[in-house]
Amino acid sequence: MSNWRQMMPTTEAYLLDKVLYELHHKPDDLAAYNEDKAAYLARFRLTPELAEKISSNDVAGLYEAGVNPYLLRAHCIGMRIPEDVSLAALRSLMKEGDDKWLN
Amino acid sequence: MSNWRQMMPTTEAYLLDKVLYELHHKPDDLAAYNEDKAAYLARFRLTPELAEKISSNDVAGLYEAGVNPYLLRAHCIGMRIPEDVSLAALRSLMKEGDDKWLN
Amino acid sequence: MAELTGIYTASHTPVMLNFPDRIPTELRTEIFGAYEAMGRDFEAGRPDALVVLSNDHLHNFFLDNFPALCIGVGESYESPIEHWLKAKRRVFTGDQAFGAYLLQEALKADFDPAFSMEMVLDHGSLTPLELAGLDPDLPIVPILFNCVQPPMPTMRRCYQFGKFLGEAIRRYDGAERVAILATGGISHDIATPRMGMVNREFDERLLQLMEAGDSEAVVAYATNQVHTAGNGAEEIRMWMAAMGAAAGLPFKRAYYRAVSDWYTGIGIGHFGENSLATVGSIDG
Amino acid sequence: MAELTGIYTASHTPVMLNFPDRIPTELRTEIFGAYEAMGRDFEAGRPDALVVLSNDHLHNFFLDNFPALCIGVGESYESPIEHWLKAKRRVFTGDQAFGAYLLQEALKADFDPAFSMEMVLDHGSLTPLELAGLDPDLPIVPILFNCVQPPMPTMRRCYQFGKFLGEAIRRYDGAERVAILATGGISHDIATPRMGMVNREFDERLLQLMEAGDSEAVVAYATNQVHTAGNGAEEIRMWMAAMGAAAGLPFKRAYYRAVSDWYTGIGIGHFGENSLATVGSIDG
Ligand SMILES: [Fe+3]
Ligand SMILES: [Fe+3]
Repeated sequence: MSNWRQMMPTTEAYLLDKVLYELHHKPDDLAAYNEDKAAYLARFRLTPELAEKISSNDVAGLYEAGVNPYLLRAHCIGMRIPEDVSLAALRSLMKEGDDKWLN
Repeated sequence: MSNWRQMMPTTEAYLLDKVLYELHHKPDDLAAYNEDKAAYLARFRLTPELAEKISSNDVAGLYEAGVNPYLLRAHCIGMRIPEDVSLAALRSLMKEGDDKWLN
Repeated sequence: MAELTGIYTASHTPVMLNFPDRIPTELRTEIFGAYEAMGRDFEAGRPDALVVLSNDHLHNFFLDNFPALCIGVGESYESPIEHWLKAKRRVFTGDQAFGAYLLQEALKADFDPAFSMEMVLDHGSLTPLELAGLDPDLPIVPILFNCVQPPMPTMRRCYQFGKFLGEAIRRYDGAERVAILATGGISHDIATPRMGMVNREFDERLLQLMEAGDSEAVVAYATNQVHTAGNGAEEIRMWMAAMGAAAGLPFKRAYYRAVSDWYTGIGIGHFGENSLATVGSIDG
Repeated sequence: MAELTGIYTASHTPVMLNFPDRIPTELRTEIFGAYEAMGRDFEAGRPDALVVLSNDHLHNFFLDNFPALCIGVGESYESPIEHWLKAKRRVFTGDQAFGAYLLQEALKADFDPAFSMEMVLDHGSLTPLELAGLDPDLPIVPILFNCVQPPMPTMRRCYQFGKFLGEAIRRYDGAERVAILATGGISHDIATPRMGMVNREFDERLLQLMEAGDSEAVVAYATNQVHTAGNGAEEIRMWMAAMGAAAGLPFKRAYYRAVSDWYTGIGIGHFGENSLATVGSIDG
């Protein structure tokens, strides 16, 4: 497999990235998000499908949409998604051959 | 004369630049500044002397402190300092020889 | 393989829009006419895409992360960013695929540009496009050079980047006809004791050297004399890049006036075989 | 004329600080011991200044202005920036004059780095410095490479930048003794289906090639094989830069283990004639 889903981010990935970035870097955003996810996400130009990927902690879906992996990882930690949950979601996307150097 | 006061900004110039930048780019900052300049400037790590240069619209003093000229210019326009006032302040710093190509 | 339909150089200043009445009506009409003439010439080439070489004036970029070069890869670009600029809001269409191509090629060619998927363009890009009356839906790739905060890329480096850019554009398969607009300069000072003075001798010599076609001499002159022409003259970095992209095409000035009350030596020029009529003169 | 007292390469990961208990105590003690050994070797060289080659993990930089290279010229650097990182807050002293020198020389040498006068360093810089137990008052110049968001500078370009950097440091008059710490890699995946797997064959081959001293072969291997080692392995760009700065000094690995529960192939190495004792082994 490639190290990257996209060698140049799509606008869709950019918009998701922007939410994940601001959520964990602007001072009041994480609290606002935790208080009312829908209201927070409405600040951004996201389709309902994209907003749903974030609000439902759809780690696999965010990965497939091309979200930057460091933003996704920081979001998983920052939202306290259990490690085994986020790992399992990612692992579910493994294709044959991707695991050849699994150890 | 050189085109620039500083070929590498000092930290002092950086701190002034940061105020002028945020004032004209963050959504609520200009209104907050106009309402209470001292309170707004207290958000930044400025010495009283540096804060005074900003709050008193000391265009010449800001230039001499090494503020970025584009930030200074935008601040003059954004604060509606009359053109002849800001030009006169800058012109007061002219040294002999600087005006050799005045037209 | 894209054809370069035209490579234009033109000054920009917010004063044109903010304080139009500081100069006589006749002069203003002449200047705006020169930009419109550039726009008509530009459109005669029927470009599918436009690469705008300009600079950010500390709006998108601040000293906490100031790029020497930045290539735009946005889907669209709002403009202007200046709350104090008297211009109506526009949204430029971005050519994201073309920007991505130029970015990836630049990295392969040993340039180190930053990239941006979201910028709000300032008067530097907006003014000449607006005054030239260009189709707002023409897809653009903005490329921004640091000309506003030392330390900055050298004039030579900007020329080299332009050479790369011209070659990469000509190799590009995604567009048939591409134009370049390089904007900035010529002599002017922003917020210095010299503000309002124009070094017309510098401007005249620069234009003469460019017309003479000796790129090395132009780069040397720009490097060694820019400090006599004001901090705004540092923006001739984009003219150096245009000259690099032109790869030997002849340069012809279309317009020049030293306009003290607009604080700027206003120059318009063009690289190519076809012609923009020259209007204005050095003793304007 | 500054002397390079040591050029170190070391992995970093937030997991070391956030989830230390995911690995057995004995292994953790061994790993932390290897970082401490690096720190002691480092301090034996008595450097006056430290150049940290690392990468930002989308904290200071976002896709609206992402630099390929960024040189720090701040007076100080707070750390960490991650609200979720389990590390105590520190303030690193910046060597502003040294940073400005490297920035200005880089621009003259036809590199196009961004610069930053204010950054809050993330775990990439913090973790190895913390674990090595380095004097927090040692003045640093952080230089950040884009390894986290394509498109990125090539491995070869990072090597070339390192060559420039080594030469510029050796020419520098403002410090007597300078160390370099390059941090990142080796094999790991962040937030991909492969996360938690380590390609130890990649790591072993990379370390072997580096020890064999053929820089061209290392750059070619890194370029062609990095996709087999995970997106976190893209961080070996800093190892390429360290190799460039070393200018032929021999490389020796000091530590290596593939630590799946910390998601990372953890390697520590050193360029130079003097020696870090090798601990750990490839089949750890
Ligand atoms: Fe300008
Ligand atoms: Fe990392």
